Amino acid sequence: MVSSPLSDFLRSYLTVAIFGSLGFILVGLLLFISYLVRPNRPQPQKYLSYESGVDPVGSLWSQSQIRYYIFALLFVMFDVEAVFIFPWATRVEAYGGFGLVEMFVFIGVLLLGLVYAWRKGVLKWA
Amino acid sequence: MAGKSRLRMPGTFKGLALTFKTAMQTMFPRRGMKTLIPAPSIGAATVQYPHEADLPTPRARGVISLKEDNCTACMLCARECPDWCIYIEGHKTLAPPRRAGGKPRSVNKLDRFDIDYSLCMYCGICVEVCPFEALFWSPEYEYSEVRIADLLHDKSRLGEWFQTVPDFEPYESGSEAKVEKVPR
Amino acid sequence: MNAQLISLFAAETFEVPANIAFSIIAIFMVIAAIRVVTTDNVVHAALWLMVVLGGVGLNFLLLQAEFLAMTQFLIYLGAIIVLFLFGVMLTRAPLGRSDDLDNKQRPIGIVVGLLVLGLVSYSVIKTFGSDKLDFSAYDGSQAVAGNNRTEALSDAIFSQYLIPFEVISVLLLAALIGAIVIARRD
Amino acid sequence: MGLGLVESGKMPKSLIKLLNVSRSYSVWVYQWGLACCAIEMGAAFGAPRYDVMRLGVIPLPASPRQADLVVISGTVTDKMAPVIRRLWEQMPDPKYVISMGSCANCGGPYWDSYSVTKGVDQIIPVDVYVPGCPPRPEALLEGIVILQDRIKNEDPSKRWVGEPIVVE
Amino acid sequence: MTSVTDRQKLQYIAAQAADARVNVELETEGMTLNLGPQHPATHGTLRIIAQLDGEQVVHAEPVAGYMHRGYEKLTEVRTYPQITTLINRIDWLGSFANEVPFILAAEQLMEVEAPERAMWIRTILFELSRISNLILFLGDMGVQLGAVTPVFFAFRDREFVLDQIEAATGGRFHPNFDRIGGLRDDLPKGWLESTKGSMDKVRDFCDQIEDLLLGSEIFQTRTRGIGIVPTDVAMQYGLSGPNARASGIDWDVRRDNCIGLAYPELDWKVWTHTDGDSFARFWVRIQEVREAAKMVDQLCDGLPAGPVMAKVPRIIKVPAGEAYVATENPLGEMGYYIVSEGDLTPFRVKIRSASFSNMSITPWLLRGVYVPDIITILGSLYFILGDIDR
Amino acid sequence: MLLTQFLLLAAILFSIGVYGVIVRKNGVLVLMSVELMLNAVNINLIAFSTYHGLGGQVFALFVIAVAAAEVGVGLAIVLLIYRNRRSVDIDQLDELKG
Amino acid sequence: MTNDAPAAEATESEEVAVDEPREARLAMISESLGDMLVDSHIAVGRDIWVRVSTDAWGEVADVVRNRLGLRYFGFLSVIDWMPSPYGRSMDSEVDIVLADAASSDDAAEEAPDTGFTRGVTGGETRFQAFARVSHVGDPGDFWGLTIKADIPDDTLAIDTWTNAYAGADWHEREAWEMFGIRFTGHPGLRNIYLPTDFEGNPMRKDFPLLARMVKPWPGIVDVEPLPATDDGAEEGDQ
Amino acid sequence: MTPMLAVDWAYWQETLVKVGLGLVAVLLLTGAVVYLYLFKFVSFMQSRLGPMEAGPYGSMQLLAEVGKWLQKEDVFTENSDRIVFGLAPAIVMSSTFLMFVVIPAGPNAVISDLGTGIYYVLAMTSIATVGILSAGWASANKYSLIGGLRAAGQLIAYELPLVLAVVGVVIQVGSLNLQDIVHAQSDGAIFGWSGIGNPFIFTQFVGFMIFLIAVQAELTQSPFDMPIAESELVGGYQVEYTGIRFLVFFIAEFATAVGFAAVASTLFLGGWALPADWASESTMHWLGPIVISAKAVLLVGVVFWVRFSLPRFREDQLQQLAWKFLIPVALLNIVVTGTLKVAF
Ligand code: SF4
Ligand code: SF4
Ligand code: SF4
Repeated sequence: MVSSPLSDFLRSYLTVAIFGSLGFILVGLLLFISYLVRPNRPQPQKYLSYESGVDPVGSLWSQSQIRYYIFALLFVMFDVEAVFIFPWATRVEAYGGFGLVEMFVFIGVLLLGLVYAWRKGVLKWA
Repeated sequence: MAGKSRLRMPGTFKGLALTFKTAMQTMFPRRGMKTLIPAPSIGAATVQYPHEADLPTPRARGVISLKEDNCTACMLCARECPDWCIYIEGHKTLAPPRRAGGKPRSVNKLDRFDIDYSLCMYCGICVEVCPFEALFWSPEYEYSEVRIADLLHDKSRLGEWFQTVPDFEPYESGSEAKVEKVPR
Repeated sequence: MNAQLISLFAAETFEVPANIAFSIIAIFMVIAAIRVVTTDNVVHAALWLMVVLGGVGLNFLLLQAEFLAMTQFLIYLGAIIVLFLFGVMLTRAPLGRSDDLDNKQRPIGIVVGLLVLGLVSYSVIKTFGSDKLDFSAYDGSQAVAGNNRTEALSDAIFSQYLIPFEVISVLLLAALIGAIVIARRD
Repeated sequence: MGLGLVESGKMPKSLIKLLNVSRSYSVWVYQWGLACCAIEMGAAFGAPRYDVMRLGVIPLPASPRQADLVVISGTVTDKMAPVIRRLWEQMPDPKYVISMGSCANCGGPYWDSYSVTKGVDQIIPVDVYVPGCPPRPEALLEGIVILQDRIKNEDPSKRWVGEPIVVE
Repeated sequence: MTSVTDRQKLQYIAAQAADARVNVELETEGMTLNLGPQHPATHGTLRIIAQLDGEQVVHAEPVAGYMHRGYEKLTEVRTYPQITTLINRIDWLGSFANEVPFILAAEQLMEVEAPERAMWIRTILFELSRISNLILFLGDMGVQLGAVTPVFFAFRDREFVLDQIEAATGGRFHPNFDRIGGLRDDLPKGWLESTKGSMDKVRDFCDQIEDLLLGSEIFQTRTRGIGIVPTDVAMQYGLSGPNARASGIDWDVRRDNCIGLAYPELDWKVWTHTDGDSFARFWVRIQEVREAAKMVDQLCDGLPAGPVMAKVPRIIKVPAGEAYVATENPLGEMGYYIVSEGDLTPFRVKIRSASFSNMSITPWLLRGVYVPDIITILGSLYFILGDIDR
Repeated sequence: MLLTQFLLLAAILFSIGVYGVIVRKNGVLVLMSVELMLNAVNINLIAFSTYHGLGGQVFALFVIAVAAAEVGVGLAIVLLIYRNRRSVDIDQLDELKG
Repeated sequence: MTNDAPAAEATESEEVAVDEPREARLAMISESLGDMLVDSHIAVGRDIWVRVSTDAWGEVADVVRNRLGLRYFGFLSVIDWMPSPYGRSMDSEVDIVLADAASSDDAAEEAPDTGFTRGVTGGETRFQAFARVSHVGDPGDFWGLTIKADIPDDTLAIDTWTNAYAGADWHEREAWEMFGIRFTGHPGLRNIYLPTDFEGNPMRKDFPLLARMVKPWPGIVDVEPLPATDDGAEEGDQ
Repeated sequence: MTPMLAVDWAYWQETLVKVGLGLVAVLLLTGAVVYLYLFKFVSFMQSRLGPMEAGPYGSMQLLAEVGKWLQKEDVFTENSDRIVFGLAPAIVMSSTFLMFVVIPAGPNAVISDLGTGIYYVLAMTSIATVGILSAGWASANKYSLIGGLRAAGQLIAYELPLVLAVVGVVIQVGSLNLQDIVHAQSDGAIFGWSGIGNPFIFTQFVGFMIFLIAVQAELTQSPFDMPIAESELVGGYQVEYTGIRFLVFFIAEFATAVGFAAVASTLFLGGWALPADWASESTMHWLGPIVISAKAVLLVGVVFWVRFSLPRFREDQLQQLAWKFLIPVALLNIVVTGTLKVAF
């Protein structure tokens, strides 16, 4: 059977999608079986948040720290960098020294950001 | 602080080596021909409880047993018990004389002797204070119950435990204490 | 079944199933996008946005931009959504609904939105009508055999778009430093 | 929510048996000690000599949400009692309780104290009482074996609606 | 300088340190994190309410009492022998060590003295209970830091020590072996030999812990410089035992105020550390286990012959008077202040338990630390709930 | 598949984004709406790249990179606002101008 | 090393033993405390007690810590000197029997009526605060001191020690909830052990232990007394 | 052949078989790993036995576990965000499944041989972060929230070294496709000697170590288990999960471990292939899956071994480890590899 690149391409991703949805299907299936056999016994305190056995103290909601945000930010930037590295990595040989220099400059510039963050002490807690 | 020590982590690898060694020792405890046949049941420190069990030492305070014949219902144990968990009832009878031709003696007969093991703190005071050698420790420990009331052992149950009382051990050298006997 | 229909469903073209897939994805995306701008829970908005972005990635796949699709998943789903969630949780992400997320310009918003939609759709339909995608451009620039176009993409970056590529690094650096400066209190 | 197949008794016997057996061999026990007994419990759970994991009792969870069994190991004080009640309620059904040691059984050495609850069964239903002060780790293992036996033979349709273990 | 300003200075320093550490990047809204009463980090039932700023503790308040059993009241209605067995359960890991100071205080009031053999056996058991207690600490510290294996090793090797204690006293945990005037019983045959054997296991265990934890770089980054207790603060809060010695206080009741035990006749060393951080506390304890093992060996070798019980009346009534005797328990200084009015029961027993004082420093110590360090610090301070709550 | 269908989808997303930008007053939500618009653009770019070679894809990559930078800085600004005003309500910012 | 000889050693010698280092220390203490000192006591070879006036309690802490160098804080607590109205909740008859047995057994101390009602350093009020501090210096240079002070019956309040010894915080909280003694100046006098809704102060002598009153003492249930026979039941059959 | 939705029957049959086999393989491997390591190996490390009673040597323990979890009540706390709370495990689970799609287990045995291979894997694993973060948020529990935030912070921090460590391999092979990578290793040569091919563990040792460390962190295993730190957060984002949903997290955790191990063995250990001519291609059809399973299971062993031996880093310390050490080193690795590649 002849198949065009298009159908091959999409077909392989269809498989991926099927397999990916398995996660949901499996969870659903397990939940259904469990639904058949599990007990349900409401107790007044069962639905309280667990907090080591006492009433939740203070507001349930809290703010996390900006530290996390900066880490996430750094991550995003470097992730973007990685995105550009990958295509380059497949073709390193073809570009030769020129490509190398280009990429090193690219990496170097972003490393400056890391160094900046480092020097600013945002990578540390204390 | 992190970067420097991180490059050399000999301590961390020592830990890894130790756990690996332990695993190997557990898995392949045997030497010689059988070295490579895994035998964790031998190598592990585990005593597989329901199938086998270590015997506790003879002194272990597992459960109190009663030698009913010796008890005179003198109540000393019940009084001294810090938890008030011994329940004794008795009445008087006449017993045959100890020496031939003597007068019949009046003794206390035990009607009820219960120890509430759900309350007992296993201190051993009762055993110690009993002046008539009627109470003994047995190292048995297997008497978990489903109903708490069953933890109240009456005198027949306490008497059964007496079968499991071990002999007293001899003492370490240098001791001046006398070894006593379990009156069987 | 007539011949034409069969050919439509034939494996070679993959036309109809792709269209079906597109329709499903598109419906999901539109609903999700609407939820993004209407939901009263910020975290939900972020999660709906995740659906939209995932849908965009799937669209890229339909358009055979494989590397782009993966990038979409990697960057948007794996990083930007996390960034959003962090941002939300750093400010305010109450469980349940909160009712002061919208201002009073809803009518204006609807009007402007519809206006934009109308204009763009009109011009799009007017201009492109029923042009078919043919992916000819891909085949032409395909550097290596197989269905792997990453190399081709790489070639494009490292030939035509070299300057923008380097500029991107500077941009990222600037954004990074800027964000750190802003987020930190000095 | 549940469909209630078990409660309604519509489950075939063999399947029930299967469920019981799987429940009895997978008992996740809550890491929670109260007093001296907790150390003996820890020994039963942690000491390689006793190694409760052999019996399928997994002492991993620290949160009640993933626990099947709680061993009340130690003194229950009046201040602690509500906490125990709540944590027990927070455990999802089916759940089991072992009361370990004189304190949990009856107040033990502190039977006359002003601050000690005289027995945990006043607060939550108990499935097995293990005597001792503290019980040897083996005694706790025995209690667990008894519990497993009972789980294997219990009637879940009763258990599911909240009664303590019923063995036919 | 008066004490008031002294304290203010301390507070000021603490506040400075905390402020320097407190995250000022973003004033995140405060959050109250509740650890316990049921929480794996709190060894049972301590509760810590920590006001957080992000992950940093602004204020931490330990709430004790979930294990309060009323010992001091109960001692007033129990006779002396009954109290001996009750107080076993205060520091349940080193139970025998709880009996000794009480018995010694009562002996002081009654003016009897235990025979030498009893003194030596007491010392052996005292050190054994120290070992069994500290071994568990050494393992448990691993758990607090996320390494589970050490605690299994600890439980494994602790069994050998417990076996010895049980063989002698009949109880793995609560020996109730001490009597006013001596001991309940003498040692069984072959006990000394096997005890020395188990000491080898203990030493092996110390080596293993050194490999697994002490030497691990991760462990060190987690504990060094964390939870520093300066000498003066340690004194003010009455820190004792290894905690005090880790803060550079060269003081050990066994050496400096030994009453009724055989320590002066032994060759041993008091270990101190100057850092005062979590690592120091861990380090001092591991040395103490080694030292204790050494002592047990010496004691076993030199055990004198003789009786184990002095002559005391059958019914014990302690003459009127007051006495305070403290010993160096595994957790620190444990003392009993007995007020007797000549009755069958004491009139008042004040129990000075080590953990109570050791833990009273936590609000001071936990200011400005990070949530994960709460665990390290609590773990390294090492408390037993029964010893806090009594 | 038709080109138009992708373009129309992009148009819909874009106008929803426009709506969101106008209506939302929570800064984070506004940024999300902007994200919607950017993605609409990306769809267009990719769709056109089927005609005009890979340039469109490269551009889309750049847009993604720029979007990442934009979100990063944008959220940092929102955090700044929040830190100073305890609210992420960007409409209130107008008051500052006056 | 100090001369902390075991108690028995000191008492074995018949002559009135003098504990010189402790006398010297006491002299030093009385010098520093001056008027504040009310009473003092030395148990030879064992310990020193001082009683200070109520008003000076807070100041004393300052003095002992900073002038006497007793920087180590041991504990702080309170005694209720009222005799317990409940005894041990055991049948009094039996107590008498036991007491008789005790006195007949051997030369135990005589009954407690020796005027000892307020401890070694005396006192006037029902409640007395006492604390223990120690000198911890170089190895071997260690000694402790117990300080007492009466607590006025009407106010039931006394100064806090938290200013001198930060560690007194918890100890005072404990005393507060156990005895109901108020420590003026304490930063947060809250319950430390008991639930907040607990009523009463359990360590007071008049706080009943209900369980002991409800449950009959098993010793009461006695077999009826024996008619006098030649060999009493005490011997039993061995 | 009747076309169905333009995809013929053959495709559906093939796909069903693949998906079924893939699922079974994933679950079997996960089960094996849990039993072998979590239950047994770890127990041996602690000189005990692990499960013994359920089946011979406790081999039925896992079935009992699943049976037990099925019967557990499903509890939603009253404050939780029910939808998100319920969906989060599924997100994590399917992110895990998606990872397996491209891992080749033989010359043809791959569910879907995508051109973007390894890049795809990295993209898919990063999605789990969202699942975990929303699980932590939706539980409405402080411990979960802190745990979720920490987990997300850590996952993204270690996603980078993971990604960058791969680049070295990609440079050497010149392709993202995993089959290409496998072939490059089995056909390669080390300094001209092709006896064992060229498993990249030798030439990319730095990359391999970084990858392993990052995997350890991605799996939130000790020493990087601060997010689920039992001794303080009681299990982190999983605190409120019970029953099936917890089981799903549990499976996902270990399946991810298997997945990462399989990826690592594909990238660095030669994947399913034995070096060039040790076995014929037809043999590899059935031998390949065994080979890669063995390699993967061995690597998971390392994960567990480390997990149960070491204490954990504090949150900031592990962030520093990532940013100050792993990422620069990984970048350096890229630079060196690229230079060498161009030079030779
Ligand atoms: S062992 Fe102690 S508590 Fe138990 S019955 Fe005997 S005296 Fe009472
Ligand atoms: S057991 Fe002993 S003490 Fe108790 S009543 Fe009997 S004889 Fe008396
Ligand atoms: S029963 Fe005994 S050992 Fe157990 S907690 Fe109570 S006092 Fe402690």
